[in-house]
Amino acid sequence: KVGMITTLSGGGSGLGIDIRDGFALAVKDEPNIEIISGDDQRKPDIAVQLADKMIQSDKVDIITGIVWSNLAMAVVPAVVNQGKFYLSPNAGPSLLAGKKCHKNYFNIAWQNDNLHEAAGGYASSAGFKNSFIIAPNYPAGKDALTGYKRYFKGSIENEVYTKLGQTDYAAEIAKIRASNADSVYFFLPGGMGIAFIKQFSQAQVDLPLVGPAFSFDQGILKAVGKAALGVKNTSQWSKDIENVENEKFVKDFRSAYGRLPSLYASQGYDTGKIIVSAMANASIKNTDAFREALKNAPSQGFKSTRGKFSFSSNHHPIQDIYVREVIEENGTLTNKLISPGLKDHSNVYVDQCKM
Amino acid sequence: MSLQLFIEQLLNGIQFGFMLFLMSAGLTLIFGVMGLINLAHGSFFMIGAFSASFVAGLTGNFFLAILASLILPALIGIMVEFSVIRKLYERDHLDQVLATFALILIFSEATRYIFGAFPLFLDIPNLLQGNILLPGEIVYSKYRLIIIIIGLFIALGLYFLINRTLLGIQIKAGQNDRQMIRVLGINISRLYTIVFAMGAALAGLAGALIGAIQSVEVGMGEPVLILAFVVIVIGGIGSIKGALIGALLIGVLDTMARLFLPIFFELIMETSQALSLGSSLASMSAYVLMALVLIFRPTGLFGKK
Amino acid sequence: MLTEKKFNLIIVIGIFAFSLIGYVMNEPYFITLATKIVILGIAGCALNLILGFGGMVSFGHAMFFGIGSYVAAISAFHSMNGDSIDLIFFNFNGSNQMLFNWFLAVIFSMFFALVVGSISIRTSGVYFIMITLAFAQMTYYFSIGWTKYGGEDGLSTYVRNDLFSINTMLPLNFFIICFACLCVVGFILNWIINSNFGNFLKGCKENEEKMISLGLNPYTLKLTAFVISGAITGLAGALYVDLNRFVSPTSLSWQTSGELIVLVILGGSARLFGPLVGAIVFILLEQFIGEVTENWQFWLGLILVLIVLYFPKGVSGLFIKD
Amino acid sequence: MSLLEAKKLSAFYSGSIALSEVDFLVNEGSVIALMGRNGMGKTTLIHCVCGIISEKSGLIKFNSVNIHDLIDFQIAKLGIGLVPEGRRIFLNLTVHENLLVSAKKGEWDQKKIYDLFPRLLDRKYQLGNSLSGGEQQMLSIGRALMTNPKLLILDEATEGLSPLIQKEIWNVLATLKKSGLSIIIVDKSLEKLSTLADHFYFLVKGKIAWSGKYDQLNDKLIKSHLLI
Amino acid sequence: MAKKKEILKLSGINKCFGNVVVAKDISLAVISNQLHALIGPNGAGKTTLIKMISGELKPDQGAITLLDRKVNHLSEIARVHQGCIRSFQVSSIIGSMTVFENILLAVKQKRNILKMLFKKFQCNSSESSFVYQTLNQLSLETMETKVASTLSHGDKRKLELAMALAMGPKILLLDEPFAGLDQAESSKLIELLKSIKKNMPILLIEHDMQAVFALADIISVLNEGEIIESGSVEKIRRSKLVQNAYLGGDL
Ligand SMILES: Nc1ncnc2c1ncn2[C@@H]1O[C@H](COP(=O)(O)OP(=O)(O)OP(=O)(O)O)[C@@H](O)[C@H]1O
Ligand SMILES: Nc1ncnc2c1ncn2[C@@H]1O[C@H](COP(=O)(O)OP(=O)(O)OP(=O)(O)O)[C@@H](O)[C@H]1O
Ligand SMILES: [Mg+2]
Ligand SMILES: [Mg+2]
Repeated sequence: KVGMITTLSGGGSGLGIDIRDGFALAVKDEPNIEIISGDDQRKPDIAVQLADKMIQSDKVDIITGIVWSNLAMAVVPAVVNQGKFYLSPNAGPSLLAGKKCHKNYFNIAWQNDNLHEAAGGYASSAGFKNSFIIAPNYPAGKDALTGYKRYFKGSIENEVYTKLGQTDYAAEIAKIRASNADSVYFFLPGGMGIAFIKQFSQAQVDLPLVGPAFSFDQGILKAVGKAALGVKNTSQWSKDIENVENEKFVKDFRSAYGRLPSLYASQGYDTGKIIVSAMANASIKNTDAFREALKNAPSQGFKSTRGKFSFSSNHHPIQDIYVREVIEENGTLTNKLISPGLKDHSNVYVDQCKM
Repeated sequence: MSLQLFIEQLLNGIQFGFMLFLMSAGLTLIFGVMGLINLAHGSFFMIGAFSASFVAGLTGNFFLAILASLILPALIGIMVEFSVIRKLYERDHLDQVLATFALILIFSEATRYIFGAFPLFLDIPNLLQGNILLPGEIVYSKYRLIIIIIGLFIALGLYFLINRTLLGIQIKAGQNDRQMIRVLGINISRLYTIVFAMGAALAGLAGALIGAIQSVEVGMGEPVLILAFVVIVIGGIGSIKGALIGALLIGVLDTMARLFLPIFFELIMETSQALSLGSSLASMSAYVLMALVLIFRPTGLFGKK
Repeated sequence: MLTEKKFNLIIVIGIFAFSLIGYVMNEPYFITLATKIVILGIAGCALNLILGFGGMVSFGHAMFFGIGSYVAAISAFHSMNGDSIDLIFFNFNGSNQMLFNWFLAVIFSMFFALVVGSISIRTSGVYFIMITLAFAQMTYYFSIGWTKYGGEDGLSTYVRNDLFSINTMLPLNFFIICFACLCVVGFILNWIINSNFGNFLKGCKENEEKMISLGLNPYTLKLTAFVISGAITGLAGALYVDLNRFVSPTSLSWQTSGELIVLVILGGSARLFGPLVGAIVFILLEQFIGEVTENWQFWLGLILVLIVLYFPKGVSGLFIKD
Repeated sequence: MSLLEAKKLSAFYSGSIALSEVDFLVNEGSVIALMGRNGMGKTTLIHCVCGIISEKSGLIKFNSVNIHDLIDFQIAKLGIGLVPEGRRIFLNLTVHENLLVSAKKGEWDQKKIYDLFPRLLDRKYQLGNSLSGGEQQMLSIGRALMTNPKLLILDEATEGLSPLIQKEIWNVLATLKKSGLSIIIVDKSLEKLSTLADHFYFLVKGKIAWSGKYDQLNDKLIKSHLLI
Repeated sequence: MAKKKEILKLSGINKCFGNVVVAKDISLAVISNQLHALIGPNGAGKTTLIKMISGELKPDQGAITLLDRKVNHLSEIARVHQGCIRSFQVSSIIGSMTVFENILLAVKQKRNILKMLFKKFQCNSSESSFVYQTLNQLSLETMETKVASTLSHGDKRKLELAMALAMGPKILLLDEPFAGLDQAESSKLIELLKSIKKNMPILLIEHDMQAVFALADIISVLNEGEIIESGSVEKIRRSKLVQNAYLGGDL
């Protein structure tokens, strides 16, 4: 039994729905897997209560689904402390990768810093010398800019933290225009990013823009429009990664739901597949065996849609992170892989994790 | 920082202020003048943006889209007023809170049901793309200039409507003593319907105009709602002039705080802490301003006792 | 139709029975739901003291709820991590004792209620609504940026605090603890609203000018009520941390304040246990419609609208005879 | 011809009866006095006529239109002007706006009101809530006149006015009567009404205890209906 | 008779609202055992004067002395505690409470918050007899359990007065207590005030001349913020000035 706690209503529900759909697609043919799903309304307290319910009343064995770091921070401890597994299909806060890591917590997506690190790496290799970086003022925002700086070899022109939920960036953009930066990196999830990219393009500032995949995902590109064309972004997945698993996923997803899959859908899908694969090797009732099975799944039959995939010692992915560019393809905006970015990338918190 | 940039940022602040005013214009009418606590104001903002986006997608014409953003919210406003709000004027303010809270749920979910969970696309027309050069080498967005102009017009219009027309007087009278104004032969319910629809239309217009430079998504209205309340309260409930000045104050303060607080704190503490503290404080600036105003003027800047 | 006393009794017994049923049927989630109802009910009843009886619509009560939560969580967090807070005069090591953390939560929220109240109560009506909101939003943004305790990510305490030698992790035990708190709070609030103070407060809600001419100081009356209300809300916040083993800025957000108000109005303001009834209705609706349809918010909204339109005295007004 | 006619009019406040089976007639151009002790139902009767109370039974016709089921503003539009008990001017409007708010074209315009109450002209742009009690009362009368009604209803309209102004009001009412306006007056001063009113109704506990002309009154009647 | 004593004394009171003068160098005194009537045209400044005495408004100039103590600096509430009680021109009652509770509000102690918190809102026997006495004085006894907002206008006026009386004033400031009362009630109130003025001096504002002439020991006439005449009933009746400004001929 799997408990799927994700955001199905209100702002940001698109992400949750994709995760759920991707997951459902992956386990569609598994009679042994039953999904109990619940809407967390993007509220941590509701998410925890759902987790309690699923564990206590529905007696689920695994919980997954959470989109947001802050909800994960609330739910993961509650789940693993009750002896259940949590598989993260999105969100990888550093605390859970480092000090507060847990043997029953697996991350199938990325550690929060990963995409930003890749972006920093890309910026350096693209020859940018001086970046203007911007993120909202909350832990994930700070992690993001730290991650970027970790791999960016140039200097930082300016580092700006905006209000969470801010939607007007005229002042920040004016500041960018007036600066000497040669590139702009931004991490502004959701509507904030849409607003930023649109306004950035409307202001006709002539600087290259780099961001993490979140602001260029399939669901969001539609809303951003042509403003996003040509922007480079980093992602561990793209629909044009060439491997059998991915092609099948993209095809199945389109035929099942009538839309292009997103990053989140792929993560949900991988999460489902890894469970399926682990179940083939161990019984869920035997916690220790199942944990081993999960851990070894990448070498025992699990094939990720992203290609190479394995777990580091803190149960986070070791994977390639690509650089993509937004292009127009048959009238729709989508992403194209342009370079490999970081190879076999893990995370810096491995040492802090003592399981 | 150069003087030029400073002036540009000041303009940005003023521009942001006009945007805030645009968002709160509808609320000023419904809340400030009719005295109805309408939490669903943000929903009309959202509905405006969605209908504009839908029509723009269909016709490719931005001006038709704007028209839609006026008409659809107004129609829905009339429906809502008729079926729900109308029964609540005589009740406690609090019932209005609960009912309009429920309306938020209904509208958000219905919108999501119809348009899906992902943000929609709405962009400004080519005609208004790009910048113009203001005297002093200041680059300024055409579209934002238009927003300022529209904001000014709405301010003037509302001022005239409320202070210079019979309709305005009658609505104010109805706010003071509803029963009495009816006994004097005025169908206040109909007036309220009209005004409510106008308020909804203004909210919708704001949603469309601002949606074009932000993201059109479910739930986009709620932050607007709170800010709009803040603007109106700072200015003093019922005062259009107050709302405009309140909006400009917040706009400029917020922009300046965002720019200068981090810089200021960098002078006295370590950079990363300074950035974070500075922007934390900047996030609060609107609320700090409101608290300060209310401490010294418990009925807002231009509110009557 | 029942008298209010009987109705209150039925409600309280009903909640208890609900969780017992959950226990007997081995559905611990029922107990969790009941616990949540009780905790939000406590906060709602506290808000009702000033909103229903005192006419002060505080749109910032999440502030006290959140402060109560954070204080209790921080204390538990430090006790768990074994690091101490340096308070100049002494080092505070945190505590994992519920009683102590409740005490801290109550003291802190009381203090903040005193500060916020003494400023806010100078205004009235909508201005009061907004100034309380302003203070709550300030704490909200503060907590988001305060990375030491998790910022936006929130703070996990992993386990519940201890109370004597009770195993608080067992849902039923924790429910009973919260239930006892509810009973005590109910008793205190009932006493207050039937005291001279309570009636003067009701008078102030309607006609402050007159109360002044009767020799009463509305400011002190209202401030006292505000502080009491804040303190009890803080207690509810502390309990909520234990329920979730987690606290985050969400509990300080305006949505939380709004929900508390909704509970009060839904159940019936100016009734002792109106908000408790509101909590029952709201949480059960949310729960059960949520299981039936994905678009539950739509239906919830519709039901709420119908309730406002057709039950002007809230749900409890349906059952209580005046 | 009858302008207002009520038959078997009863009114209730949440079920309990406040007015029972009242028959009431106002002829065109006549002045009717409605008298009774405190709490006997005078205001209730007036509220029934104006449509403020909806819990009522019986028949009311105004200008040969059945107004029983009409709502307040519709009735008012037919030509009833009310000076309510307790003034109820719009406190958030200025004097000027209070007069304008429900004005209809006709004989009475702002100028005439200001001629009648020069004090109001002095206070033209002052807000209603800063007026003295008497000034509010004048405004309330002026506001009703500005609607140029066919039937003017005054519920204790002289309350709180100085003797001088009261006198003036009585004079104005006499003039109005001459000009053919129908008026219902609730007042406690029998003496003032004696010359003005054509017909008297005495209400006791929600019933018409006596009705007739001033000449038909005697001390005993007055004593038993108005004084005890 | 007890010695005459100035309970309340105003000297040189001035007050303007913008450029409207509502009090111009007003001096008057209310003496024990006496009823001092204040009359004058509408808008003369009578209510404003009461507001200044009770502390709701501050005079621009001048001294207010209550029981030989200057009270200018005292708050409204403090003055109530001194025993200076007013009634309102527009009935000001607690609409959602019953008549009985309204009066009980007036009777209960109000100084100590803690005591308020720990005492139930019920009356003990001494309070109860006092409440009923007040109800009887204003013939409200049959309405005891009625909710105040459902009272008729006249009954509300009586309740307003009853609350002021129930405060146990040392000096009573009444703003048009006769307005809205029927004739029978007026005569009763005249009798009541006659009897209580012996124990508590009264400052009475009234337009009902019958009542004023029946009750007043001294009348002051206010016009445009100025006292234009002051003296016995006879003197005022005969004054041409007063007749022109206020009475509109002989009454
Ligand atoms: N809203 C109400 N709810 C219940 N009862 C009411 C309401 N209004 C008036 N009453 C009752 O109806 C009766 C008649 O009241 P009404 O106001 O008509 O009296 P009135 O003759 O106008 O008296 P007054 O001279 O005091 O104005 C009174 O007993 C009063 O208590
Ligand atoms: N806040 C204010 N601003 C401006 N003018 C005011 C204010 N308050 C009162 N006034 C004016 O002061 C004058 C005196 O008012 P006050 O209420 O004292 O009159 P009054 O003598 O009690 O009259 P009445 O007998 O009609 O009640 C009035 O003309 C009134 O319009
Ligand atoms: Mg009456
Ligand atoms: Mg007066």
